[in-house]
Amino acid sequence: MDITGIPFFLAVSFGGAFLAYLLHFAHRFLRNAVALLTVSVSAALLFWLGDETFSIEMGGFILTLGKTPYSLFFAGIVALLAVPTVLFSFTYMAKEERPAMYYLNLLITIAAMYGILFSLDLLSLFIFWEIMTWSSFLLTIHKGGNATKAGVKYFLYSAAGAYAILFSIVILFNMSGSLLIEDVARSFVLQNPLMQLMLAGTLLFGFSVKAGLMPMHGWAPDAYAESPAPFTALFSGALSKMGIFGMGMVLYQIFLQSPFSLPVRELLAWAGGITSALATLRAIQQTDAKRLLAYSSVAQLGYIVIGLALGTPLSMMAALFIALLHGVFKAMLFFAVGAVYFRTGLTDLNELRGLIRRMPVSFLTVLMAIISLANIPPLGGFVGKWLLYESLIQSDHYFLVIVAFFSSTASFLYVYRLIFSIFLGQEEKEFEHVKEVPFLTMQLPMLALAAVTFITGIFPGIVLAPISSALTYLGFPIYHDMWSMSMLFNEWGNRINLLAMISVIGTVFLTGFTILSLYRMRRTRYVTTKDIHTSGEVPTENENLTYAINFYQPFERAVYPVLSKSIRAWIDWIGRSVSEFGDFLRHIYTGDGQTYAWYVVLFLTFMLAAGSWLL
Amino acid sequence: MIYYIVSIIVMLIGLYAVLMKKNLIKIVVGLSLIDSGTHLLLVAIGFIKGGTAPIYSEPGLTADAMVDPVPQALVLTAIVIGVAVTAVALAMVIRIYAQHKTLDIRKIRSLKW
Amino acid sequence: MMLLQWTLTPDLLYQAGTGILLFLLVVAAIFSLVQKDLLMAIVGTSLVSLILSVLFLLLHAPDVALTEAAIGVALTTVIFLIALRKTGRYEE
Amino acid sequence: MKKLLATFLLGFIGFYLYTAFAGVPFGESKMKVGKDYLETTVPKTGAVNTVTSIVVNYRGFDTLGEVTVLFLAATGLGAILFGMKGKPEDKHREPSSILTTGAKALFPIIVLLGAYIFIHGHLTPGGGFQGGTIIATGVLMLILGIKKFHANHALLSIMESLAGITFVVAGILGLAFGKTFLENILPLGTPGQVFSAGVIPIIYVAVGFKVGAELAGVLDTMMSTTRGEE
Repeated sequence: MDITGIPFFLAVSFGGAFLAYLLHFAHRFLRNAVALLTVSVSAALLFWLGDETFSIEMGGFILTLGKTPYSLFFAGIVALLAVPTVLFSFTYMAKEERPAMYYLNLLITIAAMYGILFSLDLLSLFIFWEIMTWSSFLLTIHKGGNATKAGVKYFLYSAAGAYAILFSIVILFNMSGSLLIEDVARSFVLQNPLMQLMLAGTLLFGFSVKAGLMPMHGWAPDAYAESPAPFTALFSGALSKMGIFGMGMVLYQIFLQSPFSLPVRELLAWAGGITSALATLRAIQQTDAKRLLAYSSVAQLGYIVIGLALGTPLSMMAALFIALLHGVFKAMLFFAVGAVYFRTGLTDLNELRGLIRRMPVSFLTVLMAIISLANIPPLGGFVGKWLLYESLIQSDHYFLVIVAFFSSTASFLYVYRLIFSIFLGQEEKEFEHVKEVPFLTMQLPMLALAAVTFITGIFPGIVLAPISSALTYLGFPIYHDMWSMSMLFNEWGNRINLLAMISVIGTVFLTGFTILSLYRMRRTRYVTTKDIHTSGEVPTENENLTYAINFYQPFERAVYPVLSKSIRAWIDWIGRSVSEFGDFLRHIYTGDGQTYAWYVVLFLTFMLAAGSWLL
Repeated sequence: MIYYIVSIIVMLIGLYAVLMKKNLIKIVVGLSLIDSGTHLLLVAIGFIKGGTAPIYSEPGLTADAMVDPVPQALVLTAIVIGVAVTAVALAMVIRIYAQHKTLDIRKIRSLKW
Repeated sequence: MMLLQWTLTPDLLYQAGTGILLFLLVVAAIFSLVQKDLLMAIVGTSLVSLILSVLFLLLHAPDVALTEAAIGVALTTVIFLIALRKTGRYEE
Repeated sequence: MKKLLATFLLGFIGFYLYTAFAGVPFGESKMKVGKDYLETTVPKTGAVNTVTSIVVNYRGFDTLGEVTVLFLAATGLGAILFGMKGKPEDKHREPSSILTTGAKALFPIIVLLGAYIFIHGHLTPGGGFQGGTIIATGVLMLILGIKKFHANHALLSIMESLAGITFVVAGILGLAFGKTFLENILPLGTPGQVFSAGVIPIIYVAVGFKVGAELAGVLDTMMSTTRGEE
């Protein structure tokens, strides 16, 4: 087998999964080594992947595999997150049950994501899509209990999306007689516009379920909150990007020529904007760290969808950049929260506090990640968000700018809540014995990803170059001097310009802040409880004096009227109605077997009567 | 023609037992009556006046002088399936009796939910 | 007076025999339907099968007749009787 | 009230069934595919009995499905009655010596009759199903006549599996010889002889064993069930 070929690549990815599963029964260390080796080797193989396409005939269908610059960029995201995820799992999962199944499913999920990306035809894409859904479902329910419920929810949403995709694939195949995306795109243009609209609608629906776009986001908070932390990083960071990948493919490879393309994209951009705004508000309300991050994920994916749907070169660039960066910093956050959970067993923001001295590296990771998330220079998040704003303004979407800016600013609130509740405040006595997580398996992935946010912030060109080639593949006019489109960046983004200036300022600021805080920390005077008097009472030892409960109560009170009318209520209403209807229907199940015979006979009579009347 | 009528009557008698009888064994009896009626109906449809059995048992027989073999083959298998179904149904009846100590279908309501 | 003119041809015998068998078939079916003693009801179904077997023979279907005789008359009846013995004999 | 409704409904259904079948003339030839079967059974399959050739050859695949249904029924019956096995003394009365002796004496003859019927399935009326059932009734007689008799379920299941495998292998051989599943690969022989009709007797013997074993198993399972009063 050709070592640079995609079949070899996929064989390594899938084979490694099964090998790791089998080796689990030999020795734990062997399993870990193979798992890490699999993801690292497949990540390395990405660089040497050849350009040839491969066809396999299966049951009368031809499955075609091949790489495109567009898919290669997403494969890069997957590879970038897969290695830290597997590394982080080693210690984290040591405590959990059924580790063999965990690694099998994790590696299969990763391999299936590569499979989706390297499918050149719709059928193999669907097959890998389903493999990914199944394995990620199994990972979601890994913990059992509540996780099962969340997993079933995830699976139901995914199944709805998958059926929508399958439905359109069948029709597209019927139309074009070929499953290749190129051929499909060619014959798609010839169809009647309404048909095009319907097909694009079902496809976009199917893919946006995975991306957690509102109103299809219902599964996301539960599934993210309940799945094991290392996997959640991959889940939110890379797996949801498969939805973005699919949507981009549909919008710009298949649907672009349709007369309905523009309105649909406009609508999608609005859906993204609404998603980001509402999910941000939701995130502020959360008291569970993982749920907070889950809503934050939904919000960030909303931004990506805005950029993706606008369809200007700059906005696409922004979307793909945020797609990468969101993966990185959300993985960092989930890792850090996972690390806290690993040491304390808690994710509840009301119970955690004052861990900064106990877990400084996790604190640093969270700090870096939220700086990136809140789009403060010099870290990577800033670049993407700036590009997005600029593209929005350039394409005269002022209202969307306001929405995006609002949710971006509001995201400060939840990230502050996250870092404050977990790390700041008075240290609790019960956390006295909490130690920082082990360096190699848990700190290293977090720090490596933190470095990535830093590097991409200073040298965005590293990421923008593959994005440019991906966009060129999708047919966007990327000129050599397209950076002049942006006020901020010039060509390739790494010349001396405003960015560098900002970077320098940011670095200086950060350094100064660090030095200052270190200095301050040394000078910190530890206040004994005797020093503080509340209503003349001397508080006893161990009394908690900082509260992170009801953190944003006034704010929540203000936004509650908006949120109470959210789409969630509608979905709940539909669920309730269905269950009530089912409750009503069960009256026909009398339990007396003879009644069923009566039903059959009555139906038969009815059919005969109707038949004779009709004929 | 009388064959048709009689077989339909037998089927209806069986159906009546299924609908109205409260004893489980009686219901199974009704099912087997429906079976019998159907078998007779099918074979009667394949009958041809003046035809012989579709077996070339002696020389000189031609295809024109034979009854239709297809319904017979169908009924042959249907009878065997019928006994299997009856056996399974009666096994269930035995099981239900062990569980509920009654064969009255009105008193067996564990399917109610 | 028409009745007297009928002669007992083999065809008429065949017709009459068929008619009697079909009548008995219905009677046996009704018997097994109304009989409260389940043993009698099962004997009724056995009778139905037996008559059916003869009718199949008359319809030139010896294969089916043989199957019905072996399965319908013997086996089904026996299975019913076993089931009866494992449960209750009378329909309450 | 319910009786009236049932009578009315049944009358309605009966009326429609009758009107439906009134259009089918009784006693006249309405053969379509049957004609072809009748004409080609001797030259094509070598079987004299057309019904057998249809069951085993023309529609052999259906028969394979059907013996699968039988197998499932036997298994399902075992599953339903699982754990209800009674004690051997469940047989209330000692069978009379006449019955015991008669059963012992007749059993070989009954088995021989059954075997005769399924071996001559392609020549005379009867075949695997009938022969198998007759063998099963022979076993039933043993169960009734001999007090401590219990069918050897392991043997029965081996017999049954072997028969099933024979059937499938006979089918696959057809495929292996480049023809279709269950197609005849053996020489047809002279019609009317026992060793004729190619693969039909083999399959019918297999079906006979299978049906016999399954029905005997069913009978034995049902017989050895308790009365349900624990």
